[in-house]
Amino acid sequence: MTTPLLEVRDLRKHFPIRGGLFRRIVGQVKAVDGVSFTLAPGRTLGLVGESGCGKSTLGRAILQLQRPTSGQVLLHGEDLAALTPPELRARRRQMQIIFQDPYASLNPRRTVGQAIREPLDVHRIGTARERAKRVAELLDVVGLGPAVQDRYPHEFSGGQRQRIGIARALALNPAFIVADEPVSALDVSVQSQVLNLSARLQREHGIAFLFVSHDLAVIQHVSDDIAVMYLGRIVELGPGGAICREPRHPYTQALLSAVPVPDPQQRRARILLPGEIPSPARPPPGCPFHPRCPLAEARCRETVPVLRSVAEGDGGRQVACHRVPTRPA
Amino acid sequence: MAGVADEPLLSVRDLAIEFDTLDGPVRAVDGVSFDLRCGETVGLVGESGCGKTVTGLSLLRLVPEPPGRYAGGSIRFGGRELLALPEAELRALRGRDVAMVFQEPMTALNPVFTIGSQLTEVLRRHRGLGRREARVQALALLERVHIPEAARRLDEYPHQLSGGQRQRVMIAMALSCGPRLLVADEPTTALDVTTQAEVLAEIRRLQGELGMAMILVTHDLGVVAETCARAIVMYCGVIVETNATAALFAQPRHPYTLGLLQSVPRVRETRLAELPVIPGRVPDLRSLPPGCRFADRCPRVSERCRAEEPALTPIAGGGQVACHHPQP
Amino acid sequence: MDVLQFALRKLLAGVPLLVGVTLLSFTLMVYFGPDKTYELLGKNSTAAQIAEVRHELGYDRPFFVRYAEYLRELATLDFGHSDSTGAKVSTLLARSIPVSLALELPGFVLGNLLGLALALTAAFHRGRWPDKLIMGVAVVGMSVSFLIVIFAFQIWFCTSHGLNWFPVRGWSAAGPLDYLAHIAVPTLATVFVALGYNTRFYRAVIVEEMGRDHVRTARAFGTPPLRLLWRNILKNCAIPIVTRVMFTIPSIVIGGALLIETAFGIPGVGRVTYEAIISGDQPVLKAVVGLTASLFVLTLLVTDILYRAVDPRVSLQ
Amino acid sequence: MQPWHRRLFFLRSIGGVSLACAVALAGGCGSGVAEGPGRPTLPGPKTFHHSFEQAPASLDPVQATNIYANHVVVNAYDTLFAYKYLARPYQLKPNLAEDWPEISPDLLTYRIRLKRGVRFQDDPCFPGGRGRELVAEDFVYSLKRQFDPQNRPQGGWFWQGRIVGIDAWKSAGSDYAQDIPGLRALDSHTLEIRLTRPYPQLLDTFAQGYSAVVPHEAVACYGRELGTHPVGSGPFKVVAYDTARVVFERHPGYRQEPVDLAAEGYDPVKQRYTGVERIAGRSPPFVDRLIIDFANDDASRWNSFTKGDEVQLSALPPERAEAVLASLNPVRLQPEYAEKYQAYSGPEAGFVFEVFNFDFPDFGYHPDPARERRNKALRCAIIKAFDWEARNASWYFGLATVFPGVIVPVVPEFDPALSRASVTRDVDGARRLLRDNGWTAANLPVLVYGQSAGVKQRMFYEQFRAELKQIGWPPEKVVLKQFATFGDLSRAWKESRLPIVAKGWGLDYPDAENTLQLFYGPNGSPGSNDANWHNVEFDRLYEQAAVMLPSPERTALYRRMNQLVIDDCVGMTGLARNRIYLWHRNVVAMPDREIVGGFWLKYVDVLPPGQSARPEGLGATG
Amino acid sequence: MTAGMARNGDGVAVPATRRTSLWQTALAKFARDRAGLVGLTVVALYLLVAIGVWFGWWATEWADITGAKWAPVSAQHWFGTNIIGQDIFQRGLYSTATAFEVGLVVAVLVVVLGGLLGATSGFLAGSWVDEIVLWTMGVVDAVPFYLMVAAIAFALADYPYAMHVAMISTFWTTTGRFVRGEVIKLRGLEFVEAARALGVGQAAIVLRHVLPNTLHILLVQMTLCFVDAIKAEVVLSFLGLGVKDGMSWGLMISESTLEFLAGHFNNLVAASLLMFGLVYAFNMFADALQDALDPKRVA
Repeated sequence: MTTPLLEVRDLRKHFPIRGGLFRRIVGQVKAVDGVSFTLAPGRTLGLVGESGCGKSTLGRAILQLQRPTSGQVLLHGEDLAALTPPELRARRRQMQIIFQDPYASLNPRRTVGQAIREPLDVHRIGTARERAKRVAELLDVVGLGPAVQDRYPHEFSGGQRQRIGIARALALNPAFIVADEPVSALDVSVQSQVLNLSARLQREHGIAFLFVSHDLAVIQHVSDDIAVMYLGRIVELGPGGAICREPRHPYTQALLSAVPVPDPQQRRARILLPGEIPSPARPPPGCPFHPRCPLAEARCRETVPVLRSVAEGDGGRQVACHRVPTRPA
Repeated sequence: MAGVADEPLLSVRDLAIEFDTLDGPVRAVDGVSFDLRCGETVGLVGESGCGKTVTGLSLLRLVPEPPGRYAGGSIRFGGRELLALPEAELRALRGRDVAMVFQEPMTALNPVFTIGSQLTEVLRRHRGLGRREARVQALALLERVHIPEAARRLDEYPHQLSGGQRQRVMIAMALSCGPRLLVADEPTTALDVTTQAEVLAEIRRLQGELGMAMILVTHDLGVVAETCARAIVMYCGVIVETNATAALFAQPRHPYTLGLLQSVPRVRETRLAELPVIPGRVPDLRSLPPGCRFADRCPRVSERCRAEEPALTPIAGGGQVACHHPQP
Repeated sequence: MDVLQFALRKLLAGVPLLVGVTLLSFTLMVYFGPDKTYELLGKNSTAAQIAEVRHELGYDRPFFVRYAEYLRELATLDFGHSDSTGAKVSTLLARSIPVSLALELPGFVLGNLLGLALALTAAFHRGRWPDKLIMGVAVVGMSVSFLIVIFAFQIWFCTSHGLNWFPVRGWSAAGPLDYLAHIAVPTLATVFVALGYNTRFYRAVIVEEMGRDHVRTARAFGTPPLRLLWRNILKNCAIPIVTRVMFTIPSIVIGGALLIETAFGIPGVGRVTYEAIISGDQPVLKAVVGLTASLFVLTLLVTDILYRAVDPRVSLQ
Repeated sequence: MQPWHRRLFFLRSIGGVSLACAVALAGGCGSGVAEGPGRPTLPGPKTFHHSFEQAPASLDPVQATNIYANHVVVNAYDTLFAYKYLARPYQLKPNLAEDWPEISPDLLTYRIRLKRGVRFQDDPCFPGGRGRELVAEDFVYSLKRQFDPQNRPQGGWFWQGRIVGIDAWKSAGSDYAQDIPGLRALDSHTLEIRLTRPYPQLLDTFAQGYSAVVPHEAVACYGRELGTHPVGSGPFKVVAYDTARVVFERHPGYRQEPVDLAAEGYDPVKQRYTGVERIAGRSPPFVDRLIIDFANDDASRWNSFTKGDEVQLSALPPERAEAVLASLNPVRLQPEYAEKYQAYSGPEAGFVFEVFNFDFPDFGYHPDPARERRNKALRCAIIKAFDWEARNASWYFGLATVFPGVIVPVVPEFDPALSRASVTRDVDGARRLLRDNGWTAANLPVLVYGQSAGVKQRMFYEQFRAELKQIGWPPEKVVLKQFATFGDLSRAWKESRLPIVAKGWGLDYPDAENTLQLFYGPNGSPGSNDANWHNVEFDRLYEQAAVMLPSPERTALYRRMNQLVIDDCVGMTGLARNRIYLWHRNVVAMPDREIVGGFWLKYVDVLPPGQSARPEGLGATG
Repeated sequence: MTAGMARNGDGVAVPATRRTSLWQTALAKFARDRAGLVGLTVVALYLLVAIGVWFGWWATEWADITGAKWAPVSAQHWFGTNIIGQDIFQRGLYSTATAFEVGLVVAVLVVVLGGLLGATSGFLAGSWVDEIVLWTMGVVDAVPFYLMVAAIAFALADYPYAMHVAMISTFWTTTGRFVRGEVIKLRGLEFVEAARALGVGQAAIVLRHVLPNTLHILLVQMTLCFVDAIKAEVVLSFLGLGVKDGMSWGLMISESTLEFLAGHFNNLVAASLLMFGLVYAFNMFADALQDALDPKRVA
């Protein structure tokens, strides 16, 4: 593998819980609890998990929109978590984010053109004329056409707004984009349009994506690699195809089996998980998945399994499960 | 069971529902007709704004009036015309004969009353049970929908339950009076995938056990494929295609159905470079094109499509399609 | 235990508020407030007498000494004697607070109940003529100055220029009829003005609640309208309603209704306070302001606890 | 001084205080009066119900600063002397004093003997709850209280510097154990007072509420609350008091002193219609209960008076004068009112006036004599512009008396023949004066018109501004400055910060000296000379007259002083209001509120409803 | 596929109808509200009256004694005269200008103060700055309104704008709380996060992204505040704490209390009607504005 564009090392983001007479900190919500991975230029890492698993927090912590509690985020080998705010602002040219809610992610009082030009203005890129040209170009690229730049977001549909969001993220030619559930709020027909657009842009511009979604099918469609998160931790990480073909972690298996398939012919056996996802404020001891795991045994309740490589040499698949056999030495 | 043996349990004919907006009335549902037999499960699918939820609500006459208005058609349930039924009789019917499960279990339950209170309320009203009896029944219901520690849950408030449990409570409430028809409006959309699978399994099981008919309103083709025997596809307030699920998914006849099916990403063996898409966007209900509503986005469009609105016509294989040029 | 701890925490949080209110009111009303000296002087005074009176009143002491004294008085609830009459401040308040309460409660209760009833009518006929009529009248109520209403009603109901039915002024609670006669017009004026605001407020709250999903759910299960109203609308609107009602309490109990009391010559606490301001009766002022602030903090606390009672989602944390 | 100016307009206009019982009193209102033994059984206690426009601040005699306080104080307490019930002009008579004092020839030593057997009202502050006998030492103690700053006394200026040793006593720390050489009880019933210089008004001051006799037990018992809980030896005992009303009951132990109408100055011609002959030979008080409502609002008092008969006596609000009066002089009621009420009109013992503050060089004293002359012209022009008659018409409905100078109509020294030029409007004359002295719209100074915050006061200003505009004074150069509280206004006066002082003055005693002292130089701010006028001749005449007993010579001096004030254009002066009292026909009374105020209440009697006190044979009106 | 509107096969048709900013949408909505338009017209008429007063076109003799005491309604005195013979109609007109002065000054300053403090505390919610602003609001709200106003008016006795200061310092908390709430909501919205992700500085975020989105609240608050100020002025002037110089409806009403007993109500009626007209019209206008600007209803 080449030098990674992005390397995340043991990243943690904890939110304090206050309580008692003097509102002291009585606990921590461990939204992200020791996550490590790398991302190569131009590749897409799909981050999948159910609500509350910390996947969105992870995306924001990587971008330093929420300062991580501990751990490192190395972009081009530079630790973002250690930067001062002005330094960080300068680095933001290289990393961007696309949001989930197409209605909330654009300022309703600013035109589309202003929204897309804003990053250029902030980072003082080009002359006014060049900026205008770039805005037109970007609108063209996302399929809206330059004519719309004087319009306001409320005149656009959800899919169109998501395109505007993409154009804004692309304005600075970032090397890395976090896409936080970018299509979850869209209808199927629009979703596919937006997915195709982002795939095309990624190919054309060689952007690395961290694609966050709860929808395994979408993740599988867009990702080179997939990371499955559960309760703030990555439980399985590896090439997308391999994970979907042959999930190793019991949670991944359950997740995969739960995805409804629009094909009445294909009836699969469901793995139904007992119980509910525990609160991240009170994670169970040992393996966070053990209360619902069909394979759980004594050690699962005591020791937290680490993410480690497993057998078969399938492109560096890693699983955090005691029950998955280790690759032979 | 009331009604002639042959008569369907539910029969919707030319249903039209309008909403008043600042730009004048908008027809959210325009000439929808379908039947439902006892014990049958039908999926009502379509993208947002296609009128599926309004259709679902209209089956209990729950469309808010104003701004909504029933502009025409009929809804016959068990031999009675719902659109002409006095409010008092409707109330007796709601929850007892026709029950509904909503999309957002968090907001659909009254946050200031306990689960038990809300459940017994329905039981006492429709089944005339006493306080104690109702509580026993409520407990049984919760156990039936597999809520762990049901006795404790009875005294808890909705916000103390997880999303999946809340939806189970909703289902328990809906089933409490043994309705003949269950309208489930996106019952699993707000849930996580693993929970969705469980809840769907629960619904399927109970529906089979109780033998009630069910209309499942959803945007998720996968959910329909796994749950329903028959599917109705809506687009822009009209039904474009209806057929047995197996047939519909195996051989969609309407170009919209086909496009929809193709554009859903699925977990495949190999990644596709690009998803097939339906180009363009859903037209604005306030300025519908003449002719077929799908014409602007349709690869098979012809002059006729732009001039003449296709009617829902039977096709070989049992279904119906509203298209001048159906897929072979 | 939970509630107790919560109450303690809230009380603790009220301390800075209390300090703030007392400091602000002390600075404004007492330190920079009206000066009693010149009312206590004889007709033909000398500079020495002025200094003498100021010393007697304690005006010559430093700011913080006086403020500390104030806090001590507040803590012991002993505000001493009025600078004007020499009456005990506690006696003065014990006499006037019940009057204000007896005067204002009927109007307050009636104004809210009627407002709620009208709001419900309007909300249930939303967009149709009863709604339009009620809301139109509500705006009229909101647009008329309280002062004008008081005078108009007074002239109309209480003088020979109008119906001359009720006593024009004064206060008596000697018997139920007497009491009713004295509160009739003030109550009418209060209700008239409050109705506009109350109706609009309640209608907004109710309409918002009526649009919620659980109301639809209840309808889907055949809940009859009255039960719907009670179980799904009113109970769920309780928070804004409780807030509105609770926060009026300190102003009735301590603030009194200055205008009503002045216009109808009713010896309530509003007038006592205002007279204390204009005559510079600082002991009374200090008591009123301090008690109001304390009551406000208490109200905050009780309201928070009530929130919990009316809405289980509100956590005591 | 008269408190008209201190009625903040909101109090005045809307601030009616309760007419009926406050809640706290509710229980005591209709019951609980024990009827004395041997009294004829009546349906209920005989009650006289009176209304009043303002509540007294405090009932402590040392703070009995106005007629409102005095109305209560002189009925709850006793004074050594008092004014005769019916004599007009006012005349003193001994009250607690057994007789007139023995006065030394040099007019410096007074020996006063007190009546024996006078008892304080029963009160828990006394041992056993029973009032003890009033003794001379009580008077000494009471007067000492005026010199003890802790009591916040307001009447000390009457005696300060005049009674030997009294100031020293105060500066030594007001120790009641110490004696004052000039104020001693020679025995239990004899007082000796020694003066530093003759003080002809001394006995008048002993008729004031300020000098009312307070038992030290009450002070010890009630402390500051004495202000709400009087314990005296007067004809009535206060049983309830708040800002809305005071309720008295008869003091059963009040000394028996049959009324001698002649001694009280009865004038059968003018006063027979009141029916006061009915009280001749009987011992006051005649009613069991006395209620005074404090209702700031005219309308409310008038309504209560006319509606039922809960209030039996009230002053006629000027606004109703047109509707109620058939003629003003003499006072005659319209027939429908005459059937029900009796009326009496009397002049105010005091006046309202506006003076320039000579501390302001803009129109007062100036280092440049030429400018000072021009300033005088300015003042005179303003006086000419001022329209007293308009004010009388607007605000007093023509019921007031406009008079020149500062000697008010009610005192014997008043000169009805004095030229009215100084109170007659002369716009042309004013313009001429300004023009002749080089005053133009451009160089006229800005006039700041200070007033308390009241709508009436504000309208005075508007009227004044409009009048000045007519003599060419630019309206923007007449500025209103309203003071939020009377205290603030008073402070501005006392600190000499206001160029024009508009105020009222109520006479303390019927002697022109009481208003002339308002212009005595040494009384400058913070004293009562708000004009800060210093006229050498005036001051000399004042000092000369101050030690003289009433005499034609003194009157002449007074009138010369008066002329000096007029001639120097010191201010716009003056106007004295007339009060018109109305009372129900079954009430026997000759009401008055002037001078001390309230001394007439003990003579009031009430006949059963339906009866008329008016003697047969008199016309319906009168 | 609509001609010329698509590109690349995933091109998107953009609606041809063209409405621009939310403001224009709101304006279009407002223009359809008949009650609101009537209200606005009446307010404009009043404003014209006020402008005429400011420029000295009419009501110039409001302070002069132009007639007899309590002259009846006549061609010369449309509303009669008052107790000292001033023309009530002219005084009523003149008071219109006062009402606008008070209303505008108070409304603008309240919105500025409330907006700034509310936005600051909202944006810094949870910080000590927020705590201090919240504390201040709590303190101000804990003192009953009239008591507070009276206290300020007394403390600033010599200051001609004591009433304005009093109103501003008590009214701002409502706006402040509204803005704070809205800002907290906005702060959590993704476009603000997007701006941060783009590297936009704090100040620019507040100025460009947060404040403009509270403008509709500020505008509505301003109209409500205007009405409140006019109504409060009447009461305060009546209590003697209000307008110091000039004439106002409140002063006219307090003047009228001197006349009730004599049975003259011209001052009361004139001031009441004039004031009611303006306040009612303004309320209708404010209602329509609120509806037009309600983001929930902008669709």
